Amino acid sequence: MAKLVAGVGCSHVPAIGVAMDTHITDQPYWAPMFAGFEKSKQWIKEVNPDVVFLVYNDHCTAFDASCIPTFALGCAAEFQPADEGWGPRPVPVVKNHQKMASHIAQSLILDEFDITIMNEMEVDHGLTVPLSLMYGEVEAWPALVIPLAVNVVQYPAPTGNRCYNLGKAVRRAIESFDEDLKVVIFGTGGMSHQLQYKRAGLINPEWDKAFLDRLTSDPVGLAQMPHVDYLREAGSEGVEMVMWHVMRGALDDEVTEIHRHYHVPASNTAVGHIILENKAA
Amino acid sequence: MAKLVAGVGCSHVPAIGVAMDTHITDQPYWAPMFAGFEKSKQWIKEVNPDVVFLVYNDHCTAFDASCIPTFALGCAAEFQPADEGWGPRPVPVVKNHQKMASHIAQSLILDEFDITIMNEMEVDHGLTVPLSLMYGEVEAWPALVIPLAVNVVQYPAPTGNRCYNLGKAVRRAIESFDEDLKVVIFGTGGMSHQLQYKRAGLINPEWDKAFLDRLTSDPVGLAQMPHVDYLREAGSEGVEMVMWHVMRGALDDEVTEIHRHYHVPASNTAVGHIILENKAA
Amino acid sequence: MTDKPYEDIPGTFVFDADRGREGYHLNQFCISMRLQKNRDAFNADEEAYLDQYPMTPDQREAVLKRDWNRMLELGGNIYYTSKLAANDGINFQELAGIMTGMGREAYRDMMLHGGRPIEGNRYKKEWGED
Amino acid sequence: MTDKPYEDIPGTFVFDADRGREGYHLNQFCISMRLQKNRDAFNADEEAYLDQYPMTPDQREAVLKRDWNRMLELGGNIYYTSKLAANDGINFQELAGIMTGMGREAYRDMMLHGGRPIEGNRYKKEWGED
Ligand SMILES: [Fe+3]
Ligand SMILES: [Fe+3]
Repeated sequence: MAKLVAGVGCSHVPAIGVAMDTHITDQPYWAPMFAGFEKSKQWIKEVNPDVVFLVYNDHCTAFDASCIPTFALGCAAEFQPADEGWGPRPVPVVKNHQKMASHIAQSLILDEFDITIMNEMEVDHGLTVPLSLMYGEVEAWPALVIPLAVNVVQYPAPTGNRCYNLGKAVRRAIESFDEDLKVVIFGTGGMSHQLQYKRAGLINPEWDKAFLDRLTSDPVGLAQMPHVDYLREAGSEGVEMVMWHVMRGALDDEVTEIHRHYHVPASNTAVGHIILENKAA
Repeated sequence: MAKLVAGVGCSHVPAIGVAMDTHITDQPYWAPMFAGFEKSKQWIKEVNPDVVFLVYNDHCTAFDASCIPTFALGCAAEFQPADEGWGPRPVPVVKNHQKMASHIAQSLILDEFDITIMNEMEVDHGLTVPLSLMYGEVEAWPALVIPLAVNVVQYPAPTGNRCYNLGKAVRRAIESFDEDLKVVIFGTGGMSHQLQYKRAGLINPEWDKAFLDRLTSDPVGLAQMPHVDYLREAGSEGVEMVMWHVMRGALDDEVTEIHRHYHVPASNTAVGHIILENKAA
Repeated sequence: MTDKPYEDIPGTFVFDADRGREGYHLNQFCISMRLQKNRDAFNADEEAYLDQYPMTPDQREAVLKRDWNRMLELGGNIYYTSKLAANDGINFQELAGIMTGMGREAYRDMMLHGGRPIEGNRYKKEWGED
Repeated sequence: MTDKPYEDIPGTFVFDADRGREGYHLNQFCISMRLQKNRDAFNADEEAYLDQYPMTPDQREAVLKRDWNRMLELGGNIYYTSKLAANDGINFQELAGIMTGMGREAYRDMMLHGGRPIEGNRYKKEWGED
């Protein structure tokens, strides 16, 4: 049977992708940000998951305003990196484990999560930047990737509690799939950032650190936080953090924090990163 | 505040639309089928709802295989009748109560239903045939219509239980909308029918009648029926009946059956129809 | 593995994700028939139009021969294939007449007499299938 | 009525359904900029390209003048407007420099020094707005 062994929380700032793609990661502005992922790259090389279940949000790229799914599960054979206005990122195509994705889709719907199945989808920086941060520059992604796109652009995003429970359902779905596969789940987005209007540039490191702390120690309580707290305290785009609850919900109640990194700034954003392992793993 | 007063269950066979649009409803084949809707047309004229919340399924018309939402709520200003391969039906454009639809969308998502918001959508016979049956031939639909499209084409549809609970959440959403509006909810599709392959033409009147009986008397128990029972007993397309649970869930626990009609055949299908009123209404 | 409690129903394809994957391009071709401009292009040159859809040779042949059951066996779904049928002037009831092998009149007559009964039609074993 | 607990946050538009309705065609125009062929057409003749999108005169003027804050005030969302900005060679950080009125250098400098603090930036009343 497939086994979910660990979770990764990770920002997905587009400028990080640009820095990697234009080879300026050793500039003073970027070096400390990337330094915090050295251990992560080692870690994922050692864990070497067969499949990454990657929770992210589309930034009005694959989905325009005509159709806004709350949870969209990628079931296509592969996903091309999208042109977000400045040309597609020069990164490998993302390949799915299509049978596992279908299995998860069926399991989630029967578990009463009302997902949208996507049989064609391009993927934007929200998905490719975390892969780049964890795997570096590669010819092909070392893992198959099952994408779950969450609406966090049009209010309301799903609640933290719903995301947390979705994580539990994703775990059940993965671990009822009858192939011996090692799976790691990514929750992406955040941390505090506001990209728009007169309050742009908001950063709240105390809030971010408390979020990272409680992710390990008090995930159920943390998932009860109302949207307005994210919007007010972590910036209008900080509400992306709800996606980390899916990752956390998929893990054991008790987890070990393997690694943490926090850096300000990357463009407009506080970069946050955490690796959590199931104790049993 | 808006008030939900009644529910209508109704088949949505495309041939019924064709019969109305080609003016052959008084032919012997069709006359008994349409006769059962005479009382319904009177009833809805008297109730005269401001808004119809219409639960239906798209039949691979607005949604192709690339994107399959479990629940898609129509939030556009209006919905054009779609060309399903034989030209669009010559019926009025369907107008939305757009602010109410947005309110319902927000309320449902915060209530942890993972709906997809549709800001552009054409509507097929699944939506227009029940309107035609209830309102007859009209210059403009007498009510605004909020459409909810449910996936019942690709297995698995949402469970009956999920649909029933969605109905309860729709009721809460409607009745927290701050305009004095009278709302009727339609659940459509069914009854027993199989359109495909060697078992096409299956009709199970005992099952259909039991379903209609339990809809009034035992809605919670009825909603627990697994998909395979619909597929086996009511035909592969009979699984559309899960949509009636949304309608029933939105009503009071105790309802009065105002009218019922059952007729075989319309094309490949058993036509079923029921009108249920909240006792308090 | 993925639970499929419906596989013992006779004469029926339940359109699940496995079938959806298999029939994807066939179904996407069929749904394109819902627009007049596509119907016109297909009717003018079927082979050229089908070149846009990377279906398998078997699927393509089933389309060209209008082998309606074969399309379902190869992952088609009735709501898609019915759009190709509509292009050919075949409605849902006529299509069922073809798929059941009964022919239009006998099928219509069966429906007028209450349809196919559920007795004997619940399980494959009742049809002498496994 | 629909609950909006976020309306007291200063300098911020929360993109809810009401804003989405207002900005629909503006945002659909902006997302069209993610494809090169559309960027080419827009850059060749902005007025003609915009005729395809039935936005309000104010929205159209905001686009033509690249009044980034006005676009947001009129229902735009940053993930859409950033695609128009990308077409103009403006990235997210430069756009924030413009929207805050700080200018590129001062904004970049603020970010390098830890960003805009949360203290004093939680409530409209802290900004002297009600
Ligand atoms: Fe993001
Ligand atoms: Fe139907």
